[in-house]
Amino acid sequence: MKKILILLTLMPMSVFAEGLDGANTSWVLTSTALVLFMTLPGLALFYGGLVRSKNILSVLIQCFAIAGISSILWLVVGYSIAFADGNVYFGSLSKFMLLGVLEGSLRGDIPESLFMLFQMTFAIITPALIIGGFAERMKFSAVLLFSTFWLIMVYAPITHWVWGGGWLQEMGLLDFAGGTVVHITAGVGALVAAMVVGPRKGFGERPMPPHNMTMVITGAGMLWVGWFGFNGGSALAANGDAAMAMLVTHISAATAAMVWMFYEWIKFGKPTALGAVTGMVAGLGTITPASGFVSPAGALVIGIIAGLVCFNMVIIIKQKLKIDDSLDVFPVHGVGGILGTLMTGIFASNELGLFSGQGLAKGMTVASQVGVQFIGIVATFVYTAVVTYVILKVVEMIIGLRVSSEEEQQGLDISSHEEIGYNL
Amino acid sequence: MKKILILLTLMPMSVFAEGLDGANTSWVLTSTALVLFMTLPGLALFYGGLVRSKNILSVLIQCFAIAGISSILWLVVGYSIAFADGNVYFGSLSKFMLLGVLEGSLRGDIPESLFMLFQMTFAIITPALIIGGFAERMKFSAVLLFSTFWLIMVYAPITHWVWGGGWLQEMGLLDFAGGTVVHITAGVGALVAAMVVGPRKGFGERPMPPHNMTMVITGAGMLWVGWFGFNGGSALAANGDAAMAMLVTHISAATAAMVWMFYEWIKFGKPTALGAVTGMVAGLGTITPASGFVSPAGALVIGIIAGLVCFNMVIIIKQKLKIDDSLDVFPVHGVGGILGTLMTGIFASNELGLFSGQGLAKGMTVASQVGVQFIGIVATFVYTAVVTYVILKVVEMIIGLRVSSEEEQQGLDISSHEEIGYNL
Amino acid sequence: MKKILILLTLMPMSVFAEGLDGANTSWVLTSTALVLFMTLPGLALFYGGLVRSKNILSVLIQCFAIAGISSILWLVVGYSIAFADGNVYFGSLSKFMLLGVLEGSLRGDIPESLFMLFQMTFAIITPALIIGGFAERMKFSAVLLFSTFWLIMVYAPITHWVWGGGWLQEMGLLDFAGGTVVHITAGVGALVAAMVVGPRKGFGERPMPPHNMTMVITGAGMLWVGWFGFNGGSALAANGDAAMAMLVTHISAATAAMVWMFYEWIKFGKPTALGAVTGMVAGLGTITPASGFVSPAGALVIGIIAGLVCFNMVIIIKQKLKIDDSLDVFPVHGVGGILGTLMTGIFASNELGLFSGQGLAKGMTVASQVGVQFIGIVATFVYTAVVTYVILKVVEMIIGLRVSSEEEQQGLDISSHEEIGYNL
Amino acid sequence: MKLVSAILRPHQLDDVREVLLETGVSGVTVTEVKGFGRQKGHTEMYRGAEYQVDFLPKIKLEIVVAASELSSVIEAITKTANTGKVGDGKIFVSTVEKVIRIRTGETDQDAL
Amino acid sequence: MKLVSAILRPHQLDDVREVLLETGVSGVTVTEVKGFGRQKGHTEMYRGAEYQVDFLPKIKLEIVVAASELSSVIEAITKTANTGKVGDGKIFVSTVEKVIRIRTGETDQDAL
Amino acid sequence: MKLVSAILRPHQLDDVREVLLETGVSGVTVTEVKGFGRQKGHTEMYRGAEYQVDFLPKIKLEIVVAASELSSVIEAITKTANTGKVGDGKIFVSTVEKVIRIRTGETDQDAL
Ligand SMILES: Nc1ncnc2c1ncn2[C@@H]1O[C@H](COP(=O)(O)OP(=O)(O)O)[C@@H](O)[C@H]1O
Ligand SMILES: Nc1ncnc2c1ncn2[C@@H]1O[C@H](COP(=O)(O)OP(=O)(O)O)[C@@H](O)[C@H]1O
Ligand SMILES: Nc1ncnc2c1ncn2[C@@H]1O[C@H](COP(=O)(O)OP(=O)(O)O)[C@@H](O)[C@H]1O
Repeated sequence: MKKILILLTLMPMSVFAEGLDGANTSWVLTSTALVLFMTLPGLALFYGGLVRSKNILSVLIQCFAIAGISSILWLVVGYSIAFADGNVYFGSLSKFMLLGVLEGSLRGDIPESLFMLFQMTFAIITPALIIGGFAERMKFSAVLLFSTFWLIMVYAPITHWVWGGGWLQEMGLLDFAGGTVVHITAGVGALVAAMVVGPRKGFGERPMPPHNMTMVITGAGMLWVGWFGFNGGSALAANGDAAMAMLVTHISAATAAMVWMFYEWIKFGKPTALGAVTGMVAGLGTITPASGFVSPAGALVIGIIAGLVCFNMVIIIKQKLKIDDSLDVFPVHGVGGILGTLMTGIFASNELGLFSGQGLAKGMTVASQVGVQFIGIVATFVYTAVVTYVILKVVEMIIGLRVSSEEEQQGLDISSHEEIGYNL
Repeated sequence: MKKILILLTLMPMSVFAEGLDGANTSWVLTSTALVLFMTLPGLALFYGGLVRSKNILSVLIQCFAIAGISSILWLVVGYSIAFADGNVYFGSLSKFMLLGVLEGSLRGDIPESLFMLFQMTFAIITPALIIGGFAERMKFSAVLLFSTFWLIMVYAPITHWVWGGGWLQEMGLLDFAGGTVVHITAGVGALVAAMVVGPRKGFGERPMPPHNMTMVITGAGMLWVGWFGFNGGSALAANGDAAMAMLVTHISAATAAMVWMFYEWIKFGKPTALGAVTGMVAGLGTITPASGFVSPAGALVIGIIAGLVCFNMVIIIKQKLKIDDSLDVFPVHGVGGILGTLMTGIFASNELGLFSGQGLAKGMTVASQVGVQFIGIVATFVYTAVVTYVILKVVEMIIGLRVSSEEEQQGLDISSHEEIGYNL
Repeated sequence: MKKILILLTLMPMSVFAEGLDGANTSWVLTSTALVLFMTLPGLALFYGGLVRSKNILSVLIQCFAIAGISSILWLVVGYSIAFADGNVYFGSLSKFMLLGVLEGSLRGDIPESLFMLFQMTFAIITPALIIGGFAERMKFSAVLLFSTFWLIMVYAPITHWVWGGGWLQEMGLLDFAGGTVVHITAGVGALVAAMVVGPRKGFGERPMPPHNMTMVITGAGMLWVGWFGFNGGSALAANGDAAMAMLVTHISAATAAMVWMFYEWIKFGKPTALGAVTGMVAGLGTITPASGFVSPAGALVIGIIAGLVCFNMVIIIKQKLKIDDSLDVFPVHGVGGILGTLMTGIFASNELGLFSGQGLAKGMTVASQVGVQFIGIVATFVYTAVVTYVILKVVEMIIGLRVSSEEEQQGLDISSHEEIGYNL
Repeated sequence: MKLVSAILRPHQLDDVREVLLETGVSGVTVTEVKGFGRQKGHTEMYRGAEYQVDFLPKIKLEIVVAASELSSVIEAITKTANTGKVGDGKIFVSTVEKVIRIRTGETDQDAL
Repeated sequence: MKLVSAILRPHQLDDVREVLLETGVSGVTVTEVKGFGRQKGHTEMYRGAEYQVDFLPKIKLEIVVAASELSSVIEAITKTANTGKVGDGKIFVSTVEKVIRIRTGETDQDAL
Repeated sequence: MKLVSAILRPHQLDDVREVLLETGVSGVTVTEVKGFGRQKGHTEMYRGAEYQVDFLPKIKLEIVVAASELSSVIEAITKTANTGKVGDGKIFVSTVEKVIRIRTGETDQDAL
């Protein structure tokens, strides 16, 4: 029935206009703006507020520069590697510089230029997420070089595997909006980077509180709003699929935020604003792969689990394992992505009563689906970890990874960029 | 003619797709993002900047927590109380947990999940508006408990009365986007809360200037933009109705902002940024109930009156009556909502020449319509005041309303949340 | 082929609904919100962060007040001058107060009220851009009076010339989203104003660093996102035209940002965040006239040239010519607008292989098109310069242009508005 | 002449200023400082990392007065700023040898 | 050695610093302070609530110099910072008994 | 009693505070200041306009101690804050004639 409805929705346009659907185009245009907004200024503020005052601009310029470079790379080769025909591991260079993609070219029922741009905003935010792992100490030139290699060698191929006709897609992996492609890759990338680059000077000895919590929370609000485009837009249509994806996204965010806040309240005695928004981001990351497949009741469960697990992972990674994943990218995004990808295999099932989703991939049972999801997670995790490590080592050889100890002490804003954040 | 046009617009989709209109869906998806944006980070910043530095995070976490809790409540029972079939006073619990609302379910020609989510963003901002009344002194636990009760016992039922098939709707009340439902309820709620909770320590004796005016103005800009979704989205369609609603919204905001600014300039000698943006919010609140019904010329008049009246009400409430409605919620939103709801009864009329609107409710004259509007206002005002008062007294009994005097002195950020806003 | 596609896209709606296209309406509704967002809070923050702390609110209130006043003027006469029928130099007053524009009125296949509102957001940002030229020293009353005259005498007529059926449009000038109408007029207006008003006290002697770089960068991110509505929305349709316009906009912004940043790195030794975002704005301004006409590869070239040229112009204007165009409006917007308008004449051509665009104006060759573009630039430049100068002289006579030297020393926030930005 | 440096709780600035005015003091210079002493600080917590903040916001008032007015100024401050709770602050007195008013070149008592 | 404390208008910092350099001063410590005195403050207004701000932004320069250089330093500051308008500020002089340069352990004159 | 004023690098606050505690100091007042001296500043650049920032962020610690404890306090600071690089800062010592604890009215040694 659902299938027929969708078909019917598409019909009138395809009859009259050879396939372009204005309504879907309108929504994906909007979603593209929303996803760019997530990074600029959303993520930039969220991350920027968390670092110390002397490094604020280094975070902001890293976000902007990654946006700039990723966009150019995506145009030149990235999109082609991810989405042009090729084999199951790698696209091809046939769409180099978007060759042959004209104003009238379509992908499904929206312009291909739009699909490519929408995907570009994902290719921007993913490497930008990683900077949270090595914030406050990495050389700017190393950040740029690392991000360049990483986009081409990690992000673009994995995108091909999952969304571009690759082997994970063929296997039936369900990842609606980027649990594996975006969040696991970014989380694992950040974790490896944090370990290779090493902790900040004074990590574990001296407190390094956020320099501007209002900025963190502003960025968090923008992330929440922008995520509607991220998950809702991934339907590539203005229909019930998009609407439901947005609804479950919202529910998971709200739930995980509250779970984190109350957990903290119980465990440490006080509910914090930072806790609430961190939970929110965990909820958003976790629902991402599931968003087009699950019901609101499922989203509630996913949000609860996201809050509980990511909360504990933050403490384990930083305080137990003493890994200075500075802005907690792995425990929030990486773990969220893993959890969400797994739970998609369960809550997508339409046999769970109130918790039923929109259905598993064709021919799957919950068990087989979870198996596929698990393979997707492991493949993404291992490939990302290995290649990220190699890239970092190569960059280290070429230009080195860290600023000097004095520069770190002085702060990257002055030492690397000759600017300061505030002259109030 | 207009009717026919609308009918025709809907036709092709209803013929081919059993009712889903992609274009309308696209616009309401967007509007939903815009209305969430109004609260997070819009309202949070607008309010946050107005309080003293030591309480900034308390405001931000209250906005986030209310967003979280209201979302969950709305999913579980709120939407059902407001919009499920029931009697004229109360919906029912038949849509508990959105039972039976699937990806393909429609409400009108958009997905029901989307309608529910769009409405959820209203259910978030309304209790969030109230925190302006008791800012800088209320216990966080009390805020949460109060908001929970209030959403279920005040907001959801009144929404049912006005938009869910209730008695005010049947009577012909015109409230396009929430003059009664949102602004009167929030304004009255805040006023009552301010009176029950009592003034801030030092209120009236010591100045309590905004700690960050740039934050206030940033939030104000976001409110203006987001309000396009609030009022324009309330058309639930991408058509002339939405467009005109957005246009009149914009005109009223611009006009009230300028009226307030010039009024202040004449009366106190200087035009202030805070004055301009406060006028803007007053203009937005006031046009809200009228937005789908009036013309640009009508909006100009509405904006002028909003600026003049709300300006004076701020001074009356705070300086004359010495009620510490801390962020002026009642004089701006409450009074704006009242004014707008009344003026809708006039400027909706299509017999006012240049000032004509889109027409009154069926069978109404200006006099009878204004009568109905008046009943709507009084009912909303009285019900909200009484129930808010009762809720506050109950919360006071259970956990108390205010933090201790020392905690208030120290600031809620440290005393209630163990965080501070700035480490610049 | 493209033509036919577009025609077909429009067909179904025009058949069934007498012309209103819901999808296009949905996208232009969204774009309108995005363009307002560019000014409030986008541009306000971008500019506000650049001035000294003591003048921050003066910038913010100027942006808000210009938004307020321009909106009212646009409703009353501006739209009519620009878009009502008239001669080739000037519209008419036949749409005074939007007379005759009803909820059902269309312009093309979207509501006329929407077209008018979308254009209003352009009429807001253009005079707001100019304040960068005279920031930190002009009387607030003079700003308002100047902006009022300027909107009516410069902006509205030139809009008529280029988009309202005027002589430049007839001549075949290609200006998709406002290279001449918005950026050249604003840039030249700011340059003339900077020269007439004179430099800030201490200009050239004392450093005047930005007081809040995080605010600048936040605003920049908002400008980038909002520009999707500016250029993408100018297609007035949700189709491949809009998508391609957004894509090239994005590419140009990203490229110019990176070019500026690397240029600075090479030339001065350090890459700065301010450099990156300034390049981004230059790239956005430059692509604006070209956005509907060029390909991604063309946009890449446009971005590179924008970065290189605007970078040098900033230094020439301020350090060589010692003109205190305080926030560099002319070198970024004015020069960008000129460059972009010229390059549109080249890269719109569909005979450039990989760099081909969507085609020149009917019957044009690159040479003749560039000729027309050149005439458009010169006409806009000269008319704007002369009329701006006259307006400033008149305003000077009536109320004076500058605050007193003591007021400038004290800062406009306290001296003109009796407020201060921060009480942290 | 004497320099009276008083470390006080921030919110007492306005009250103390008023009392000083009544005492005949014509000028005061105020600095925002952070103080560490017997009064205990607070904890802050960010994502589960709890830590102790020992420095508390205080204000320092500096008042230069003629030696003859010293005791009345001290008394005024002590009385107003005393809440009886740990952290009320201290007053330090030292000697100033010379005072110059920049505007007029007046010195010492005349410059106050 | 003497400690010269000068309360000045904020925008004069750069000029005064230059003149001090010429006088041979090798170091200065600057604090942002708020001052209250004869110079009247300004009013602020927020939503119709007007109030008086009496404390004005000032800067305090602290310069430790050998007694022999005292008069030239005072003169340099007085000349540069004098605008003739109320609020130009004051100079306070007191005695410093000991100076230590942390880096080297040098003391007194050598440490300056 | 003596007032020890120490100008230090900001990031050494925590270490110095700890050492002072061990030395028996019961209270410290800290001010954020900007210092100018032999240590050279940095350049900043905004849209190609490069300029020199000579004032560096420093912190000033003020500690009032009994004369008998002076040398141990100085030693503690000197040892901890010494990095051997230009800009480590200075210590200035002067005499405080009177100390009053506002809360109790205790004076001098008792008030510390
Ligand atoms: N020996 C000292 N030297 C300098 N400042 C001190 C000293 N002792 C206390 N202070 C300042 O006085 C403030 C109050 O001191 P504290 O010991 O907390 O309370 P009380 O004054 O009630 O004894 C401290 O925060 C600090 O700023
Ligand atoms: N007795 C005083 N003790 C300490 N600081 C003072 C005193 N008198 C004035 N000041 C400081 O000097 C500044 C200028 O003093 P003011 O009386 O306004 O002007 P003038 O120095 O021209 O007489 C004040 O803002 C205050 O910071
Ligand atoms: N004569 C002085 N008077 C007041 N403060 C000084 C003086 N000389 C130096 N300072 C302060 O001490 C800090 C360190 O001095 P500097 O000359 O840079 O290094 P060092 O202490 O290693 O010689 C300066 O930044 C300044 O704050």
